[in-house]
Amino acid sequence: MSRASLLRHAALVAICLVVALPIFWLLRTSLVPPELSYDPRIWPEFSTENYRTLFAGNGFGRNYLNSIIVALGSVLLATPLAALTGYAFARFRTGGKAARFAVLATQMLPPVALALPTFMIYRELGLTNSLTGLVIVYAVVNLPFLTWILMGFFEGIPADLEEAAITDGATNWQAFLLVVLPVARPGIAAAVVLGFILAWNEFLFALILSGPSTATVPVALAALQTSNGVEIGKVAAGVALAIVPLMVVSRFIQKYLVRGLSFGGVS
Amino acid sequence: MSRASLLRHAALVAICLVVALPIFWLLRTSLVPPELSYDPRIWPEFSTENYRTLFAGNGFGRNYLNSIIVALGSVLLATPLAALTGYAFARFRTGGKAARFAVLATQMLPPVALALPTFMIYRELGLTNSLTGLVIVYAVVNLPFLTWILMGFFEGIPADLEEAAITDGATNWQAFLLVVLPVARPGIAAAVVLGFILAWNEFLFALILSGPSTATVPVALAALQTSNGVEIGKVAAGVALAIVPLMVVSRFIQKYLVRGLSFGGVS
Amino acid sequence: MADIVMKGVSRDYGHGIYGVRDADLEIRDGEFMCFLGPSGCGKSTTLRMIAGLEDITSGSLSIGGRDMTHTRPRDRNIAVVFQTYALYPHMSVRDNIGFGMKMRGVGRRERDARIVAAADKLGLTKYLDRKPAALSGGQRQRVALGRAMVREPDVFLMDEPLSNLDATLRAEMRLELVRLHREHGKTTVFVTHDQVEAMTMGDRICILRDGHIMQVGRPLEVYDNPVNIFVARFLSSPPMNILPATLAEGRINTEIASFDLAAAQKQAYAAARNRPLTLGVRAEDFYAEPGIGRVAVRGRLQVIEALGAENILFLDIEGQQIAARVDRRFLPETGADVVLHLDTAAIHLFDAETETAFARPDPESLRA
Amino acid sequence: MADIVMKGVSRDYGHGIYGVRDADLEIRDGEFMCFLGPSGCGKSTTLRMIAGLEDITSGSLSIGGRDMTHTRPRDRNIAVVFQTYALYPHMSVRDNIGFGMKMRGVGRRERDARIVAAADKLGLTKYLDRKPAALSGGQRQRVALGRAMVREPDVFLMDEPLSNLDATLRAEMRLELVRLHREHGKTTVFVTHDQVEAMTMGDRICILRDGHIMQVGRPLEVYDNPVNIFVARFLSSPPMNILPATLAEGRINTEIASFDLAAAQKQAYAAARNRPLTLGVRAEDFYAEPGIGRVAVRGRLQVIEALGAENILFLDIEGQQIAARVDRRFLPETGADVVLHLDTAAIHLFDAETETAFARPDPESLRA
Repeated sequence: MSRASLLRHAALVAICLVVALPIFWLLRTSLVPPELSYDPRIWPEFSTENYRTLFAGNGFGRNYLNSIIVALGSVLLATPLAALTGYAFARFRTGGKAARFAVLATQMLPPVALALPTFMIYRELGLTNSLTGLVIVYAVVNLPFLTWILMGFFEGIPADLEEAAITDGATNWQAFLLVVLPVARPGIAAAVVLGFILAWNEFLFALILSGPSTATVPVALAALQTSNGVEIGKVAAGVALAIVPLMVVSRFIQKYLVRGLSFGGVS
Repeated sequence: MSRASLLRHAALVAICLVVALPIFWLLRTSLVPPELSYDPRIWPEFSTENYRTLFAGNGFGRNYLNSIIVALGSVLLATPLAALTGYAFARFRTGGKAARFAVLATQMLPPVALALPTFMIYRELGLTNSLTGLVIVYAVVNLPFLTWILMGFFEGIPADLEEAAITDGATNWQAFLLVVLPVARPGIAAAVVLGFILAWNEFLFALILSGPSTATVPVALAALQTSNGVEIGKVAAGVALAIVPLMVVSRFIQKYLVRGLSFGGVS
Repeated sequence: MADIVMKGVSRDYGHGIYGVRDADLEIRDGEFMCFLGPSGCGKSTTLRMIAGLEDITSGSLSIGGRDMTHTRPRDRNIAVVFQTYALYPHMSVRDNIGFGMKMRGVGRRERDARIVAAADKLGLTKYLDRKPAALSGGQRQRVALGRAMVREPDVFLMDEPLSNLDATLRAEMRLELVRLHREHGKTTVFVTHDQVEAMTMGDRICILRDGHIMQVGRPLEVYDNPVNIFVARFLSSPPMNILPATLAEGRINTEIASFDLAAAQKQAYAAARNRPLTLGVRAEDFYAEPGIGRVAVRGRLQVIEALGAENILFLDIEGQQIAARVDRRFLPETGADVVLHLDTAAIHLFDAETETAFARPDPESLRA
Repeated sequence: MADIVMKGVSRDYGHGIYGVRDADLEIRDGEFMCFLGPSGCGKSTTLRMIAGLEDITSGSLSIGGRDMTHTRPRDRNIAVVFQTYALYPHMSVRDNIGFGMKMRGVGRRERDARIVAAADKLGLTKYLDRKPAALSGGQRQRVALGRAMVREPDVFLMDEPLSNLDATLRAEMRLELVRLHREHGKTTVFVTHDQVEAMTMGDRICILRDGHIMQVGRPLEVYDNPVNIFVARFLSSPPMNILPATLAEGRINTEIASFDLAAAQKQAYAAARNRPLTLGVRAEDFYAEPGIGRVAVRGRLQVIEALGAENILFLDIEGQQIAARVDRRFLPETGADVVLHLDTAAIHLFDAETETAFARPDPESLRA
């Protein structure tokens, strides 16, 4: 190995360490006894106590299940709606430029400004402290963004394909279901993954709209950081577990998003 | 006007009302005396009291200035870095697919999990309750997203253009500054606008890292919703003011983003 | 019976912009009709109106005697071959070809049999289970054809189907399309901007310009008797040479030559006397050798394009630029003075103002 | 002096994949050299290596006698015209043309003067303040040329610059490029996949296939004496007819005809005796009329492509597919039995295994 190559490899190893160290330290902190959390030794003692108390004492299992239900539920509700809306925007000049702008504009409002009105409406409807309520609010909040993503994908599909299907004897609806949707699969996958991540990580609405039995993972993590002093060992365990589903969906990201999810160029 | 056309216009008017009514009601609530906030009449009395007390009593001017400094500062810091990084990814196969994935992966961590470590580091460095600290954290948090957007724009610029510039006698650096950057202007504008909106609306880091003198608009709005019961008139006034800069940047959105910001199609 | 009759068909985009205006055209049952014209002339729009993919804003369209002006595409029993092929990328070749039959409720067994037969005819048997992305350009083109043929539609509509192929493959597919048409005998409309494709494939060609139909007829008929300068120049490469001319006392006068007309020509061009005229001479009507009815012209050779099989000479004759197509053995040096011989029987005459042609007598009859 | 000398130049992409392999080529000062080949043959890669836009992984390149193997593009004093034109979209035509001079520190006054002169020569004066987006395809092409010319580089490198133009404009620009080259006299390398462009524009042509140089020479020289079947077929349209043949006792035997060779041919083809051979006959070497040295072949007419100026016949002769290019007045019906006359002086002979040609005597000398 030449000297230049050696130097280059050393630099790469150093960079990897910088990136990987915090993640390693997170795991390490979660897997030592809580009283050794701040111990300077690399791995003084192995212990699953943090995980056990997190589930037994803090009911983290409940939070975890809540997060999964809310994130999955909202994405399953929002994606079909986003697909139909995005397709309408992409193909039929629905609403023109103004409607497209309106979709983007909704993304610009400060979420804090939406939180209070939502809380007041939910109180009237009895939807506070319910998973249904969170599913609905996440679906609604993410709908414009997912619509925008899918619109981009549908615009990338040549109109020829649908015209071929229609002259082949398909109805508009069949052309959409049998030709457009399958071709847009990477886009649908991207939308599902992004919608899931956004809902999984959301904190503000979850804090305001959930109650003790419906708190999601971010709310539970925040509670750990403030309730009893900072229980750093449990926080580390909770964060480690919160990342697991993101690692799972990241496989889809690698497959679909890295290629498909680039912003359009200059027209 | 035919009957079908009449019906269609009626439907459009109804939809516009549904969209516009909340915004109108927000303005109306902010511009009546606080004790008439919940009054059912459309506009019982004009008053700027909410705005006056918001600034005089709550020091909202300070919050507003803080938000502008933090949002502008972070975007001015992050955009040039994002442009260089995005260009490197787009043109030079820097780091390959793994590095691109790493950029996306950073966006998947729950912000709540980052907040505490940031707070602890900042306390050590004396950056809590400082605008500099917020500028840095927003620049860092938004950098991957802005990089991703700009990478997409740079990829959309044909390599021919740079090769033409280079054979025309330009250095790589001149080709980037004189040809690539100007052509990517819509992308730069999109990145600046999005970075500004993200920083302007951010709540979680602002809540944890700011102090009384450095609180931003979202933190101030949240405080209004919890401190003294809900002061709905002042909240309405604050939200109305919070939207103003977003309206300003939205002009850029209409010019650049609606066209340029579509997600790439199927490859 | 699947003739296509268009009466006064227009496509109005609003604001006074028309894609096609007042098109009257009859395409006969079983005919291979080529729409030819430069880009933006309305040829694709016309095809898309026949397909039902573009609205007809006025006029009427009938296919096989039935009014189809506003019929949905799926009820017209037509098949379209797109320039981009428009293959369904997520389906195998088999499913691509079978999609139309599936939509029309053809049973699985018959579908399979017809797919296999079509694949066999087009040499696609080996590729039936591949996705379109795994095929070459020529193979994709064949799949698109197979998808159209297997449905046995009344009418084939083809929108520049060869323009994405390289030159060699394009020449092959030209022959193959003609052969397939001869076998199935279905009415076919073929859109192209390439005069060679139109000349060699069409039973008749229809030349469009700016949304208007200029001329319809058999290829050689149109080539020999173009109705105006546009058609005359568009149909040949290099384009027909055009010169200002006058006709007086049975004699044509131009900058490059003056010559007497034959008796039949004098009679045919009676209406052209004493008007500003444009003389048209095709490049192949200049010869290296003198001959009966030929008049000599002399000029300086500016460029010679030696193509191997023939030579194209570009001359400056009295300030006029003239292109001539001559035998490959005639190879003068650039800059040389060259004498060519113009076949006066083969000339075309146009009104200089309206650019429309005066009907000309058959050159062969003049030589006889 | 700006000759280009390539010695053993390769572009290795790793994993045993080569863009170009072991290319030896001398391009003379002031020469117009065309690189011709199908897509993927390495012609663009070679051009980009000369430009410095692609690394040379082995071998050496010199321009004007100076080694430039690893010199940066900006230090080579070359100008590239790209297929996409690659105009800077945010700059006016004026700034596009002036960019290179600005980069090289030419003063504003001289820059302006040279921009105006170039614009005048190319007919762009009216458009100097427009952005590229407001120009037609042909005008963009001219701006790209202007940008290259105004810098007065030693070498022009053009990568399929005409392929985005329509047929008419392409023919015009062909002439214009030849005219411009004659004026400035600079070494020019022109990449194309179109044999007409190569035949008509190049002082010499260089034919590539799969990263290897097949043949270099003057266009008609290569056309008349192709070194192998690939070159022979690629250079003409329709491609040269190819038939299995044998040579015994001074006589060529094929499925479609047998004929005696002339004395000079017997001598030239001595090495071809008793080997498996391939006979090559160009389409234009079939004639409708008999003549000295012509042998009659008889076949069934499958397709006739009547192009107006000439006719291409596709015949089935004893199971062999033959394409013939004949006079436009010879217009038999499809399906008819047709007799054509093969010019035996014009044949080509190839080794059936290696596909390389046997050197042939000049056909004209045989006729004399």
